[in-house]
Amino acid sequence: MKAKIHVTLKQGILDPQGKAIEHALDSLGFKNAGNVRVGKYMEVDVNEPDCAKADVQVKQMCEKLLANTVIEDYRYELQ
Amino acid sequence: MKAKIHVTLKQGILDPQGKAIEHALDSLGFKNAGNVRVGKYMEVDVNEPDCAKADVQVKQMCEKLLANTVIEDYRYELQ
Amino acid sequence: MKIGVVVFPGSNCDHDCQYIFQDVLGQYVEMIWHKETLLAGLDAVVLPGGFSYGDYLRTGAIARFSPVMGAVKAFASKGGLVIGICNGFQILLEAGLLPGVMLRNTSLNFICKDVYVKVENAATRFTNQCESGQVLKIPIAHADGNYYTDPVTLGGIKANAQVLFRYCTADGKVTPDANPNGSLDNIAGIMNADGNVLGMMPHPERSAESILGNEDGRLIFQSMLSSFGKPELQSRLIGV
Amino acid sequence: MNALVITKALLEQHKLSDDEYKKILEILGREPNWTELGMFSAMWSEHCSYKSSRIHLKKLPTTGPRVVQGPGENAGAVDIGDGLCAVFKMESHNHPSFIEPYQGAATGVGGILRDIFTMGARPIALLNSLRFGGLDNANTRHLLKGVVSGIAGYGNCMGVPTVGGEIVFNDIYALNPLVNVFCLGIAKKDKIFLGKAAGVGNPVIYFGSKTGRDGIHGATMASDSFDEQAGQKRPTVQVGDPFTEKLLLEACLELMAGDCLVGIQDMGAAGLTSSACEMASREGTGVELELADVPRREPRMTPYEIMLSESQERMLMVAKAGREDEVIKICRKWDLDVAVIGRVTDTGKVVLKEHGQVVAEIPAKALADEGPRYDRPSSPPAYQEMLQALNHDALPDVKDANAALLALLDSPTIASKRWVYEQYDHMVRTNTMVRPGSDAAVLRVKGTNKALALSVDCNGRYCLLNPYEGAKIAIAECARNLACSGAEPIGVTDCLNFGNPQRPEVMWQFVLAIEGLKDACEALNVPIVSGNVSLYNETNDLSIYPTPMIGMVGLIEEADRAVTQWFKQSGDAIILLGQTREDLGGTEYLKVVHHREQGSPPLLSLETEKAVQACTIRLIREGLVQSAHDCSDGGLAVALTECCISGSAQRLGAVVQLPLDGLRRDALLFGESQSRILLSVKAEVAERVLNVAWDAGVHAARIGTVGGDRLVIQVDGDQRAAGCKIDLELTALYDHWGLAIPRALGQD
Ligand SMILES: Nc1ncnc2c1ncn2[C@@H]1O[C@H](COP(=O)(O)OP(=O)(O)O)[C@@H](O)[C@H]1O
Ligand SMILES: [Mg+2]
Repeated sequence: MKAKIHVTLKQGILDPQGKAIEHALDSLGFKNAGNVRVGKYMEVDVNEPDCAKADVQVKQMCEKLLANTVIEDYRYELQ
Repeated sequence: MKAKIHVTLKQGILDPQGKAIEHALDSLGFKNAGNVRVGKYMEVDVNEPDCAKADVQVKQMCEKLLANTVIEDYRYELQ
Repeated sequence: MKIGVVVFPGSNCDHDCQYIFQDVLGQYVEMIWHKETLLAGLDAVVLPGGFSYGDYLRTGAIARFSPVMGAVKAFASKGGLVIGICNGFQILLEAGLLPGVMLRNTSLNFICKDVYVKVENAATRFTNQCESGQVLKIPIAHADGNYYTDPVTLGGIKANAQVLFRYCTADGKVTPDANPNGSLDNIAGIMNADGNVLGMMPHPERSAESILGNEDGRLIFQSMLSSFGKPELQSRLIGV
Repeated sequence: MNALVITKALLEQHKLSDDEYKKILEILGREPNWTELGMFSAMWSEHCSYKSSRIHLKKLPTTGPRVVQGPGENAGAVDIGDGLCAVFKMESHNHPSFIEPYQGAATGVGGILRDIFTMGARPIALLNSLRFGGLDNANTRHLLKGVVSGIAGYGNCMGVPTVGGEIVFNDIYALNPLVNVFCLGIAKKDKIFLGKAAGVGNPVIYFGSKTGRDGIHGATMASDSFDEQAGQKRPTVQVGDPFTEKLLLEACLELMAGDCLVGIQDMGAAGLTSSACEMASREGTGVELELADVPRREPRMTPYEIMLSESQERMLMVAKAGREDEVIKICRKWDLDVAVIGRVTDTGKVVLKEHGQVVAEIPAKALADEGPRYDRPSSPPAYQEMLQALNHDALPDVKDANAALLALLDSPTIASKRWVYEQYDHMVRTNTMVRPGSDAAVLRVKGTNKALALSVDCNGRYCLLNPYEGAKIAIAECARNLACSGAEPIGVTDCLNFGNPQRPEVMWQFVLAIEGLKDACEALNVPIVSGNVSLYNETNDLSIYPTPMIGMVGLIEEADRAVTQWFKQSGDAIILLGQTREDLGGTEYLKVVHHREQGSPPLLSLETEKAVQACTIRLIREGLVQSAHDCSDGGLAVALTECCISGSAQRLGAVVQLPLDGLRRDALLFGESQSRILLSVKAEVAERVLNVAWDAGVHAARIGTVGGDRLVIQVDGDQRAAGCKIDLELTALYDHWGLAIPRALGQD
């Protein structure tokens, strides 16, 4: 199975990258663009046919390694 | 409108971050996990009610700034 | 020689480059704010190292849209000498003045240390004071110095002798062990086909004074000066 | 102002005692509202008010002919001649780094940098002192990697080189790591800026990043002990933005180059509250602020949140009236948010308004200076005698010195820290003459012939065993590291990390440590010009070792005379200055080989120390010395090993002959007797060097010769010397010392 994982900054946490990109978009003339937030997107193959088990594993991967749960949220889909 | 943008490395391009995560997952005991690819996920508010226009704009943002099309692919949804 | 050092928001080797050209080599240096759109009366332009725009998104990705980059392109297309060091190299890549991209170092870590590079082509405006095959000790300091390009482009720049520096061992062997960041073919620096734009990851400005224990990097600056017909430098040499 | 019911729970949340609350009532003559309560809570926290430490800190020597600015401002400043001064300070970011190592360490670096450049100094060097648990623990490895990359991430981006530091690994720090960062900048002596709100009517201007809800209560958290619920304190984490800080730095220096600035202070702990009330209090003025004008990142922030936010990369300045436009133009040039948010008044009060309505009103002095002061009870812990008792007869002497040496080199506390400092840009700004890896970092000062030497040091175990002696040794060793590069010490900053001051034994450690710092500084004639106190370093009721971290700055008049610690040339003579005694108490050897942290720390005579250092500096100045290295953790054998293999250019062996002189074998090889320095000198001047030393009253002996690809230490003496010989290949030594840390991290 393939896990598609999104890791994003929690609400209210400063996003310096987003801020810089927003500024750059603005000076490139994209005056309509705003509120840029930058996160990570990861794909992981999980060699586990049992959906429920795979789910548990991916959740653990996120908790332990892929997301920094102090400042980040994560969500994932399994396919 | 909100654009949700995924920027991923093209097939065949080395992904040092993905490799490092794969290695870390392995040493954490996730022996089932493999083929990790790391990309970026961005959300941008586009203040443009016309869907078609917004679409053109987001595409330009990606081409010009958000992705380096030499090594990266991008895709987006507008909501 | 008149040299312009470009200052992007986040540049942090701008003063170092100024110091080398002005205080050590006795040249005329102008600091150029990134919003400048004209580069008049200059012989060479330096894109210094640092973290332009915090290196957010990708290194050099935002800086390449600075107004000054249009002027740098025009300057280069008229044959002006351009040297991009570290972040400057990354900006030149993003701006399309040099081919290829930078990936993250394979270790993922920032690496700051002395490395050895082999001069692969000594017949250029940036290396004419070196011997072909000469080994230079110059420090690197970057997290994204893992040069990559497609095989066709690589073949092209090699065939054209555009690869100026490759990471090597102290005795000049180009080996995987001598490669600090995973760079394709151990590439540490390349120039454009016209031979007037150089990008390199190592920092020659950090190894150009005896008081810092190493003068190898100075050869690159001296090459630039001599390509302007000034091999006899009226330089105020510090610490020699 | 909205009414508020002050409950016991509310006060507890704000860490205010009943007495402290009574004092607030007295000051205000009424009940505080929520915003005011929050402001008192932050300013009267241990972190901001130094309530447990202040009466003791007063004892430290802080004056001297070179002192331009002593404690009390954002940083201290010391005259280095040529119209310049060195501005420096050290800060802790222990608690935040435990919660989120990357961001905690990164924002620690950001904070100390702001302290330096608000004074008008351009930062030119960073150092860091770190304490972690043992590397066999997965969480420690995670903390170490996070902290190191956080320091790298911030400092590298700022273009300020991280040129040195130290790291000690000990289980006592496993749940309470220490992250102390030191920064030094250079300023023109007549262009130092202070945090003063002078000139009634002058505008108060905010610039930098916008204010968000980050780190509210950071100041009170810094004075929190941890328990199992540490996780719940997580929302207070702040994210650093070094790019914005770099812009802030350049904007500040550009503003300061003109003449429109009156006073300036960064918003650190307790954010806008502390900068506003401290600036007013220092000058005896007041300030009136309109909170609606504060640039914000998030909607609907309350006055409480705005005043207590610890969002990073923000500054407050007072400019000359009528010069607002100039200031705004420069800030905009550097893409910073900027707003005039108030005026200086003559009321002595901090008055806050929201859309014209007063939402808080407090006397500035009361907040900034009239916080509680405690003379907390102190008494030695019951176990102190047990700790100090060490029966040497019960310790078997070393039988296989080779094995013991390799074990010491494997100890991550002793092993090379290359894995760490290679991640730091330690060369940017092209001043670094001596990079990390030698006793002290040395930086040339551009535009002069001078150089500055920097070192940070502290042996917490010594301080546990004897807080007074341990603190003395921290000063002596720091100065000794400077002396080994040829530098004369000119100023000290400290970062005093201790446990919970409400425990008498912790206060006892604190008070004695201050005495030790005082005596050592006076003897070595070096003032303390800035510092920081970090208390409540305890987790689950277990306090860390008392760790008074010392940062010291030294001056080298002729930069090109500076030396490094590694051997330079075959055939050079090796000379040992100072004497070796039976000093095994508190040594790394005792811990690594005998698994004990016990005994009395090595004896230190400040007189001897001074003579040894003066002699070393003199020899270096006269150009007689090829290398100099002090003997510290691991003793003579480890110091000799480092002389052989710590140079990056080449490794050089040595053959050494030592007399046993009635000592234990382990004490001779691994004991940590103080005031010892290993020199290598050209063979032809060896005699002269020995004479200079003896004439200065310094014990000196030629103990060997540089050369070969092995380290050989022979011990002559009677039968008892057998088994004491060290004979190892340099490659084997390096394989342990050089790779122990990456190996422990699984990255070799
Ligand atoms: N955290 C660190 N950051 C940068 N450099 C470090 C760090 N820890 C140690 N070093 C460097 O490693 C070398 C050895 O450190 P240490 O063993 O503490 O020296 P000493 O015993 O002389 O004080 C020094 O040059 C020091 O600056
Ligand atoms: Mg030392």
